[in-house]
Amino acid sequence: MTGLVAAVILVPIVLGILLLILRRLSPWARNLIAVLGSAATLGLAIVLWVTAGPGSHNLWLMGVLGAAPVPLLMVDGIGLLLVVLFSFVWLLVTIYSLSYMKDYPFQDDYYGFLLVMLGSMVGFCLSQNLLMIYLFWEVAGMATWRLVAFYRNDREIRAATKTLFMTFTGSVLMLVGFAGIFVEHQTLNVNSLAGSGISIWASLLILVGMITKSASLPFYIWLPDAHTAAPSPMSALLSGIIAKIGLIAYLRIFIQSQVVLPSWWPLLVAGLGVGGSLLAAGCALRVKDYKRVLAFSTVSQLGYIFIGFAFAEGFGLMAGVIYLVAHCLAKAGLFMAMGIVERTTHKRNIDELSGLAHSMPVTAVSCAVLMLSIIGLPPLLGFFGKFYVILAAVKGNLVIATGGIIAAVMTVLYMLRVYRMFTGEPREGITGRDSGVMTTVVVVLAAASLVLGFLFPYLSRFLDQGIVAAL
Amino acid sequence: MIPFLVCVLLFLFGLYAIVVKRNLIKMIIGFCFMEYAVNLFFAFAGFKREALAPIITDPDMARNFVDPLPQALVLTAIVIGLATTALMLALAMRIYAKYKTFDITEIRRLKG
Amino acid sequence: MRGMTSIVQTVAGLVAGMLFLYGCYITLHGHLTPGGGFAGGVIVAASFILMSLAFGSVEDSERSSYRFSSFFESLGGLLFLGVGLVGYFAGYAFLNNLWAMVGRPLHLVSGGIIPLANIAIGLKVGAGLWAIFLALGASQYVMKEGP
Amino acid sequence: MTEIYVVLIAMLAAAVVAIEVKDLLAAAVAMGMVGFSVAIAFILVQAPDLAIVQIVVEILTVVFFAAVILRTTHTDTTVGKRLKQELVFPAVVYGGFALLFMVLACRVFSELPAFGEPVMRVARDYIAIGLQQTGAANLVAAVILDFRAYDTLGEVVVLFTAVVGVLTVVRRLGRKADKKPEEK
Amino acid sequence: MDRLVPLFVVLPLAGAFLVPLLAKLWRGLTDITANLVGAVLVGLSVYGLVHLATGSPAVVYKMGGWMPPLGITLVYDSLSALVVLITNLVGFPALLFSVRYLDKFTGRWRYYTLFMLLLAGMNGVAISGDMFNMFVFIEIAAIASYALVAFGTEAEELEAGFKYMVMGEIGGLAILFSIAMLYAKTSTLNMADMSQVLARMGQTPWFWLVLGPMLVGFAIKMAMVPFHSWLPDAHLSAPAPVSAMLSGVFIKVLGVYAMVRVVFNVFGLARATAPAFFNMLVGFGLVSIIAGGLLAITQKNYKRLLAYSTVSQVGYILLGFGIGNHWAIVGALFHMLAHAVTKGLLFLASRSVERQTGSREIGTIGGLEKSMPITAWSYILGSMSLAGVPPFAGFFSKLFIILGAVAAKMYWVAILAALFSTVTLGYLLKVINSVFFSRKGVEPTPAKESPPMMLLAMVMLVVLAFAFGVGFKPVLDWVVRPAAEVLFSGLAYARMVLGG
Repeated sequence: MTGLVAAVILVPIVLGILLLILRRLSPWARNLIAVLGSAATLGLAIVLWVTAGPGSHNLWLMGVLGAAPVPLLMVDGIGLLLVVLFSFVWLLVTIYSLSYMKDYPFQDDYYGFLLVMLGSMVGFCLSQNLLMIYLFWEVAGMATWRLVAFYRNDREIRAATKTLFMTFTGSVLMLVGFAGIFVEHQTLNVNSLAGSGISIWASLLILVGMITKSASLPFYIWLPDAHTAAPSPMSALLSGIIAKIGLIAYLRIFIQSQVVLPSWWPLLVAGLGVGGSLLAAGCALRVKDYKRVLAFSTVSQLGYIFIGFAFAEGFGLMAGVIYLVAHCLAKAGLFMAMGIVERTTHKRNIDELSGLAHSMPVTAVSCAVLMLSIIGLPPLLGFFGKFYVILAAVKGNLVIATGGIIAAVMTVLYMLRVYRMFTGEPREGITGRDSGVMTTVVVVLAAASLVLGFLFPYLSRFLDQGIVAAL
Repeated sequence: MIPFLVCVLLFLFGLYAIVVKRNLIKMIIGFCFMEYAVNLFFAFAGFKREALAPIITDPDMARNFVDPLPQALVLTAIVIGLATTALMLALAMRIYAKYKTFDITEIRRLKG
Repeated sequence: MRGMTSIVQTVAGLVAGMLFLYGCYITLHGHLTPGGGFAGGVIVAASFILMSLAFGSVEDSERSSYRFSSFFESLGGLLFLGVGLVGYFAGYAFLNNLWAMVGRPLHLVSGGIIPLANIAIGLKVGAGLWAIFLALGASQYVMKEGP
Repeated sequence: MTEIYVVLIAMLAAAVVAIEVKDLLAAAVAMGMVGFSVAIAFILVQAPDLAIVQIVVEILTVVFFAAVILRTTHTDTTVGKRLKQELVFPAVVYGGFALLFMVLACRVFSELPAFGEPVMRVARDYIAIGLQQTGAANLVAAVILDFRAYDTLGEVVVLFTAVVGVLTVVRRLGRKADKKPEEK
Repeated sequence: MDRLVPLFVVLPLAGAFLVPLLAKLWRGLTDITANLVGAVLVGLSVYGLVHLATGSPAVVYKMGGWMPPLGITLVYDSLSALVVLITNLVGFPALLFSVRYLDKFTGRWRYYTLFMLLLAGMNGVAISGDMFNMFVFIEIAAIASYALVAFGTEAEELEAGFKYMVMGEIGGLAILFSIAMLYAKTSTLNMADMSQVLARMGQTPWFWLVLGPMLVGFAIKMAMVPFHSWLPDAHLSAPAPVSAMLSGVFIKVLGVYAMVRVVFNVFGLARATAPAFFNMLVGFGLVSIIAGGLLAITQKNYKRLLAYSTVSQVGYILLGFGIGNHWAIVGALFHMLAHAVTKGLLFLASRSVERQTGSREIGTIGGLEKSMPITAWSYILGSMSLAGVPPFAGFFSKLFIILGAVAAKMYWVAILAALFSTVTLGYLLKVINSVFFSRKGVEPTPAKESPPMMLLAMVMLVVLAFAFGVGFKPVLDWVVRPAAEVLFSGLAYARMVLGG
């Protein structure tokens, strides 16, 4: 079991570093390693799921900071779900990249960092120790930095620097908070905090770290730039997975640990969430670049998940997790679909595009499904997430619930705005094209959103078990 | 106590030459003064009234000597002073060769 | 460097020889009387400096004396280290005074490694200061084309 | 001990001259005077070893100074200029610092053993066992070459360092003639 | 080990004396001798660490066989072992780097001689148990470094050397003056003996006034902020391996190590007994962090930037010692180690860039990641370590210092320290972006990768920075904690030395 966990983390990281060191591999070998690496991670994750099942298993790896060994990694239901989900999306993105990134230089860097980032995400999802959380958090952040700046033009470098700078600032502040926890409780294991309080300043610093990474209200400004600068598959990962890091950390540190939080805490977090949600939705209604619209949409939806997590008692937690899954699938798919559009039309302005459904019908249809999932139309997975989040918010605070509903309406508006480029009359000289592999990937993600929506009862039961077992 | 204070005075003279004077050679002279001051201070610290230099000329003589340890230290310190002075002079000479002046204010980087 | 008048040269020749001997004396009697390797070495260097000031020098002689000085300098250093290491390899501490009891106190042969160390220091200091003087003062060779 | 005060006053006077005189060679000579005063003071405090070394070192230092000055320039162009704006600040800082330093030094010295009455904790042992244990009649030599021979090794090394340093600094050309920064 | 301690000084000295002689035989022999000495020193310091880590007591080596107050003792305890390790661990790669780096300079044997003397001086300071002896070795290292800074003998290098020498010598004389006063009062020079005498005297005003000049001297050597002006010029002018040594090791051994040894073990100060003093250290540390960081951000020249960054990082070390509780001191010591390795690496890499492109200004070169990937990635990984990104060594030192600050309830200090690690990342990113990635305004500068020997040196340091991070647990338990223990035990040092 320990070996399996180590393998699922280390296989992609080692393969990624191998790719980074052995530059000048033949493209064929490089692509093979990249795909095999993601596939192996997915395979190992599934094996881990099958052997471990939901429930928690402590893994005692090397001891840190103290004489007695401290559990560093833990396999539990949520962790397993996220690992499988992420490595699944990752595999799809990698396959998508094979054809999307074909013509660019520095592909060794790209795939290498992709694998390193996958490994650190997997490790992050399984971490129960503040030190490990921080470690994987930063490694993922560094890989993000290089991938956002992948094109190495001035604009991309600036966006990447901004991203790194903001998230790093947040994370070092979080580190101070971690130090506070360690000094107060002499432990870095989140599970041994249960029932005790963290001092307010430490919790606030940790929250700052989370909302910089998960791009909520005061610190979201890096995210739109990063998404527009990054290659589309990277945007998909960034939005679908990397931006969730802060949320997962919130889940671990504030919810799973069962620390005692002050009474105003849910209101603060939910307030930030709903504020970010509304503001970003407003921005999304104004901008012209469709990748930027989607980026703002990401900020908005992350706010939703924060609302869910803020009112974690009852079903808010589950709602948040479900919405996290839904958003991961849908937003990754949407960004990749937009990547196809960008690739074939070379335009990024919504107003310059219309009628693409004629030339790229499959993409258009799957795009519609994905958007509807985010908008929250039953029976897609997104509906359940959004519905339960708002339900939880209604139980928590009516103002916030109202804000959430308004944000949901705005989501409909800006999604339709983006979708206009598929409808209407085709324009002169602008034609899109479905392209085999890439479109297939998008279709798979759309299908996953749909199928998981239908399978929602099973999913919720699994999550219930997983979460209950973990808590 | 007054001899000690004279040492401090010499030390301050040297510091004056370094901080306020703008001529490289004068600065080096200032360093020499500071070294002398510290050496003198050491030697004074080991001085004992009515005592002899610590050299045994007769195995049975009464051993009323001044402290030999500071003298040993000062010997070392003198040599270190000579060494630094020589290196500084060499540097100053080379700087002169480049700028044709010993005036700090005319040399770019030494102004600060 | 130009030489000086023949009066100076004659006197300097006499004095330098005596200076050299005096330097050796001071070095060798360092453990008995005031002075020692350092003072002796400086005096020896002074005798060389005197000669060089009086007679001037040409590039060839500077070159040879430069090499000579740097050789003796390293040699002196190694000798001192060697004196220290003798004690070390004989199984005692580094710089152990092995032969402290050899000879009679208050005579030339006494003091164990002290006279040996004095000689090493004398070599080292004489050669080193002479090299510094060459570098600062003469240096046709050391510093081609003067400023 | 009046003679020591005379010497010290002469020393201070020579120091003022050395710092303020315009001719650099004169300054070097005045510095030599300071050095010789120090040597005399060493003799007066019963330190003949130091006096000898101080004298020879002083001669050598002056020779070095003279060598450098003769190769460069005699005149200190900075003397006699009006105090420039930018020099006011260091002068003021120095003045304040010097005052503070003197006051603090007085304070410190009042707690030190008085002049002429050293504590001599370790030195007592040196004097007692020096001759028997090291065989050297000159206790200073015994200290520098036996008890504290390691210091002397350091001293020799400092000199060696300085010599190599001087030889390093006076190299005419530090870098080889500029080829391409490529490898052969 | 008991008999090997003097070799830390004797070996490099022998190397220094031999190199001029060997240079007359064959040029290559100097390279081989110097590197051999460097390698043996690394082996020796690792062996010494293992020796101490396996439970052997600290080694007290009596030079010449004399008992402590009479003769000079060498004390090789855990703290010294750490410092010696730092010195040699950076020294060896720097020597390796020098082999090809010196192709452009004349005077190869002089360089190696001075470098050996630098190593000898720093090792000597680290293992010395005697005040005056420490001063002598400080001077050896300092004089060697003055000459090395002026090694290129261009006008600006000479100026920088002179300026550095003026500052450094003032510091040295201040230290000597302090030692003289201490001797006059205590009549002993052995640190252990002196600390016992001082402990009997108590903390009178005299105590602080004597400590004052010494602290100023050490502050100059470590380039603490009011006294930092020599450092950027000196680092800029020195040859790269020497910059690496100066920045990575020199200021730590001669400044920080000497200071903490004197403050903790000789004067017996601790946070509990002298809070004002330690708060002052915290203050100076913060000022250094802030001023150094802000100055670094404004620099255009990437070596100068690194030099100011050193000022800032030394501030972290000071801060750690100033906070003075367990984690903070562990963090400060760990940072000495981590910063030595990474800053050495950064200087080597940046000089490798300069050597291959001929420019030291940000903005005139760009896109080098493609042409010199190993140099580029060494630099990037080094930057990550310096900024405190896990799993590199720099992260753990930052973490421990923050832990210490939080444990001491100095929350603002912790937050400032954390925020200025972003500033660190900021100025390093500035270099990375423009030199290695950006192609704005400049075509990718044509450059070849450096020769393999230089790359080897850099990769070695990268591996070290990584290893100290991943294996921080053993490093912490076997190297850093015992060293911190030495500082905490304060005056027990004296009992250990005199009793042994």
